[in-house]
Amino acid sequence: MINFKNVYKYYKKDWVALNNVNLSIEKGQFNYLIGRSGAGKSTLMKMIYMELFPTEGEIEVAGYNTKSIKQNEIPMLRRKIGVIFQDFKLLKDRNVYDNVAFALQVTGEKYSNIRKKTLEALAAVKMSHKRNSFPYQLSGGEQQKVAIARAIIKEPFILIADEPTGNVDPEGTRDILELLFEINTRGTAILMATHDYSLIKKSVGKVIGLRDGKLVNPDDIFKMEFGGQQ
Amino acid sequence: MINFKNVYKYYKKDWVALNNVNLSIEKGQFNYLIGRSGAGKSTLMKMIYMELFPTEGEIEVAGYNTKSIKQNEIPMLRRKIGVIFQDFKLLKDRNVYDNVAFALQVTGEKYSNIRKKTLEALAAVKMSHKRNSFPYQLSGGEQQKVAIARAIIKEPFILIADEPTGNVDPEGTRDILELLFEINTRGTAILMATHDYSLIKKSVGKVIGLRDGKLVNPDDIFKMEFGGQQ
Amino acid sequence: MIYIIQEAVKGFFKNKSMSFITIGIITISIFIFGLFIAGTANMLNVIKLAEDRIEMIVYLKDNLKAEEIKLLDEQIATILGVQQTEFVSKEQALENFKKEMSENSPLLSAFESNPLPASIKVTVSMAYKTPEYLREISEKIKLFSGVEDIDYGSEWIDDLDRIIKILFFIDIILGIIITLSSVFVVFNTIRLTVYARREQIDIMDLVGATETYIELPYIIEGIVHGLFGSLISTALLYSLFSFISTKIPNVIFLNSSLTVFMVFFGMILGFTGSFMSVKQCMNEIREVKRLEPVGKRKTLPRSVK
Amino acid sequence: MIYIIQEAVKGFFKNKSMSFITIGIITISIFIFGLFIAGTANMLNVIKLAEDRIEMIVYLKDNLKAEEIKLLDEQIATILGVQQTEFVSKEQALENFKKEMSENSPLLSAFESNPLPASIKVTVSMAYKTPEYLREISEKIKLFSGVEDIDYGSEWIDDLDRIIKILFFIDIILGIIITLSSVFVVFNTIRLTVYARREQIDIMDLVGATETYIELPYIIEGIVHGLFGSLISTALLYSLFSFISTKIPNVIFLNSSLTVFMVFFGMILGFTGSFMSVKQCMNEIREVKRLEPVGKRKTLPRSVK
Ligand SMILES: Nc1ncnc2c1ncn2[C@@H]1O[C@H](COP(=O)(O)OP(=O)(O)OP(=O)(O)O)[C@@H](O)[C@H]1O
Ligand SMILES: Nc1ncnc2c1ncn2[C@@H]1O[C@H](COP(=O)(O)OP(=O)(O)OP(=O)(O)O)[C@@H](O)[C@H]1O
Ligand SMILES: [Mg+2]
Ligand SMILES: [Mg+2]
Repeated sequence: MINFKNVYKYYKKDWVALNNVNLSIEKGQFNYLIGRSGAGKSTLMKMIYMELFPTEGEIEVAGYNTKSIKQNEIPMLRRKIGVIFQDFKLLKDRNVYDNVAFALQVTGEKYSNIRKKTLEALAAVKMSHKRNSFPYQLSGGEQQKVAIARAIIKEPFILIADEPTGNVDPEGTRDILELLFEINTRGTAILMATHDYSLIKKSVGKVIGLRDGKLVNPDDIFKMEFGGQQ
Repeated sequence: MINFKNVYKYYKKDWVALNNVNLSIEKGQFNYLIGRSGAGKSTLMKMIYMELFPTEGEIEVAGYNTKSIKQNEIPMLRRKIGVIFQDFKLLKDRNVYDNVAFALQVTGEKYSNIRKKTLEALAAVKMSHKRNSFPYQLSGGEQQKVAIARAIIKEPFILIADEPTGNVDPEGTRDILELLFEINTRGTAILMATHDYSLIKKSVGKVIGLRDGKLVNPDDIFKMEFGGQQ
Repeated sequence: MIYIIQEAVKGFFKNKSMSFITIGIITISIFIFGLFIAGTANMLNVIKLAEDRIEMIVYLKDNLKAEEIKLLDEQIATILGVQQTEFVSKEQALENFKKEMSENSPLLSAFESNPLPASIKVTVSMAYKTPEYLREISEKIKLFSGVEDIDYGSEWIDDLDRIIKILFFIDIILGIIITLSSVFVVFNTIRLTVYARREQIDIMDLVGATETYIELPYIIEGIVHGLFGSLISTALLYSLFSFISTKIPNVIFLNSSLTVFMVFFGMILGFTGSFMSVKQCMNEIREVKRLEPVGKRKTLPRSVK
Repeated sequence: MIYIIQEAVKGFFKNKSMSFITIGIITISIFIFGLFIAGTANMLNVIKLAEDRIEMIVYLKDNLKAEEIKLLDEQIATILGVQQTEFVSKEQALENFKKEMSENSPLLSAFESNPLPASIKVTVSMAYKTPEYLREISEKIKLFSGVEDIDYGSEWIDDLDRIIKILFFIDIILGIIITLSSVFVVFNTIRLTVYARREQIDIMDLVGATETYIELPYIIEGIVHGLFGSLISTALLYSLFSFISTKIPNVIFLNSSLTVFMVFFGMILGFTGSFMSVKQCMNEIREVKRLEPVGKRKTLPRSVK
């Protein structure tokens, strides 16, 4: 469903962010993406929803290929992908409800459906009581939860979660993980970048390891970089 | 040195973010601040560097009182406080070096000193190689490290760290914590909000617990909300 | 579609101060533009009034017979550019002269006999009131027998013609300056307001909104701002001119088609400005990220960290 | 202090497109303002030329003796507002008349004797060339013996006076409109560019920069933009006027003090605009956060979550 073929990504012509990445993600799979800061996790994820394109190699996502996709097909692709951005990317001039509903409005969904689904998604992340607040009126963790609600509302075929629990307390983290598992059981593939290795050990799923832009055996990362908990 | 006396903070007139907080932080103390998302941790911290003022009660910081401080004294206060913001707050139009140096420039430090200290601070967070990058060219974790460098460069009497390790990998987290301990041994008080309770267990320091804006016994939080690890 | 309109309406009220600034600046631009148009219209009016006064007097030889005069009159009337002719007899000429000199001229008493000749007043049609045509016509008339002399204020005509040319020249330069200025100011104001919401545009793009969905609210907003701006400026112009016309007679205001044109001009400005700004903004956002645009990627030499 | 200047210089180059827009809009505003000033100067010049032509002719009774004329001349010269007098004899008058009528006047041949009276040409000083003063002066002169009649083109003077008044009226209205427009457009453009960097201002504030440190770079930037804008527009105006003066004689350009004033006006605009914008921006940021400003806090009724 998602296929990376010999993907290289250079920033500024000489900084290799991804170095010969070959990868495939299947339908309904749960994937963890781990690696140190700057390893290239976010870069890899941005390529899936085609915010970035490979410098070399190609990526196939849901039938679209980075070499052949046209500008006007990109929104169609993005509608099928749910993304929890590392920096949330909430619309500052809309309240929580509108931020979440927005993801459905762009797809041309019916008004009544939008309302129902939005309230459901907000309830799922326990943010219903803040639905009229604006992003600047929320705590860091609350903003992250809204970003999650916006990503899951579309019922995407893949959910890309870039450190979705970085600003959330342990109990919240558990809730979010349970939510992701539930979504996963409904058939949505998940790719989640995280630094919280304890989460990974407590669940099933494939682990993808990145170091300096190269794919590596995740156990190497667990061992070398967090030996204590392994 | 820092004293909260019966502090209340209301947002929008009816949302109690802090509820009768009495608190004191002594010189050179290491303090953890824990609590769920939305408990009021960031709110409490913002009051120390006087971005926010209490609705009721008063706070004393380094001799300045929230009831009597004048607008032009606030920058003086802030220069003595190092802050690692939860959302980093890097200046988007400056590169990493300038972002860090900025904190010293505003104090009117000598040019040669600024250069030396900035490079030292960047080395301390292992970001020297990225000193010419702009914030948008950095990964989440790298941005956080730059924010840390900017906060420690001033040699503040208190360092306020709002989840300084939220976007950093475990090894990076260890490095940062070691850095904070080192700064602490040099006499800087530290107030660090975190969701990573395993860090707390591995070190010494006072723990302040917040729930729904009220001070609570931190053990309650460990027990009730993260029973698994306690 | 409903959402897009909703967005536009919300955008309008959400960014109140930006809307206010944009409308204000469009108002000013269109207002000055309108002042210029109205000024030009009034200038043309004054020129027309001045040109209306141009007439040619053909002085006749003394003692011409009625038939001869009639023949001459007919001959003159056939010349290209002559609109109308009118015979003025000796007696009438004296009377007119006396009327003009009425009050305080010691000249009047000096006349013993009537020294004034009979004449034919020739009205030249508008298009022929240039110094060249007037000279041509007068030369043709001179050839007819019975013509003593012709007076069409040749020096004065030259002066008038020069003034008109200067006015047109200044007017065109002013017009170019004002039009370009309006366009520049309005476009860039809109650009600044759109770029201030650059991040929002980026996020919408990332969440899967189509270009149309992202751009249309901005474009509608731009058109509405343009419409409001031009309506307000038309209203202002109207009150200004009503006020001025109480002080100065003969002031003409824009006619309705010019007013419609101005409103249209405002909307076009708002439309083009917002359309170009939001397109450009989106392209810039994408380019910064991609460095290489879609479909135009080249292989870079590899280098390693 | 070094840092502040550094900041300003960097800011100038960092936000190239914003600097470009700001300078462009200041240029346009000052340019139009300058056009207006230059236009006013030229208008005043034309009015002066017209008023220069105003003169008063005192026709004398026939058969006055030389001494009587001399006395009269002296008496007239003492009147307030009279600048100069010049005697024109009967013969000279006829000659002048013949010269004027030279070509094509059948009137000339009608004179049998010299019907023209001797006269004294009175030059009135500039400040007294209003219809009221002229009437007053002429009435005083009429009282002297030996004066037959006085001609100072009273109807024409009234016309001229009305035209001058109208021109002044329009000029003042235009001046107000243009000045206000310039100020509005420039201020708001600067405001938009400052607000676009609102977040940066907030961060600086939080990191402990003093207000001066935050504001000064913006203010310096504003002044520099104003300076550049006004210099460019002065250069443009200068070339425009050199061009125009090749086509139209007698066009005067701004004198150097007006040019200095324009440059100054641009800098003041840039300064005030950026100063107010950045102050306002900081206050807004703080107010949004505090809801209650420092020192003005009131006790709210408690309510619980
Ligand atoms: N736009 C850019 N221009 C230049 N370099 C960039 C850009 N974006 C990212 N980089 C660099 O590429 C590397 C990979 O970045 P990426 O964001 O993928 O890291 P990451 O694995 O997500 O890290 P983190 O866990 O800290 O979020 C980093 O070293 C970063 O500095
Ligand atoms: N400007 C604001 N206006 C209204 N409500 C606010 C505002 N800022 C914060 N709040 C609310 O106050 C509460 C406390 O916020 P705060 O940012 O202090 O939480 P926190 O403890 O830092 O949470 P996190 O761990 O998620 O960062 C939250 O419920 C938040 O929604
Ligand atoms: Mg990342
Ligand atoms: Mg917080």
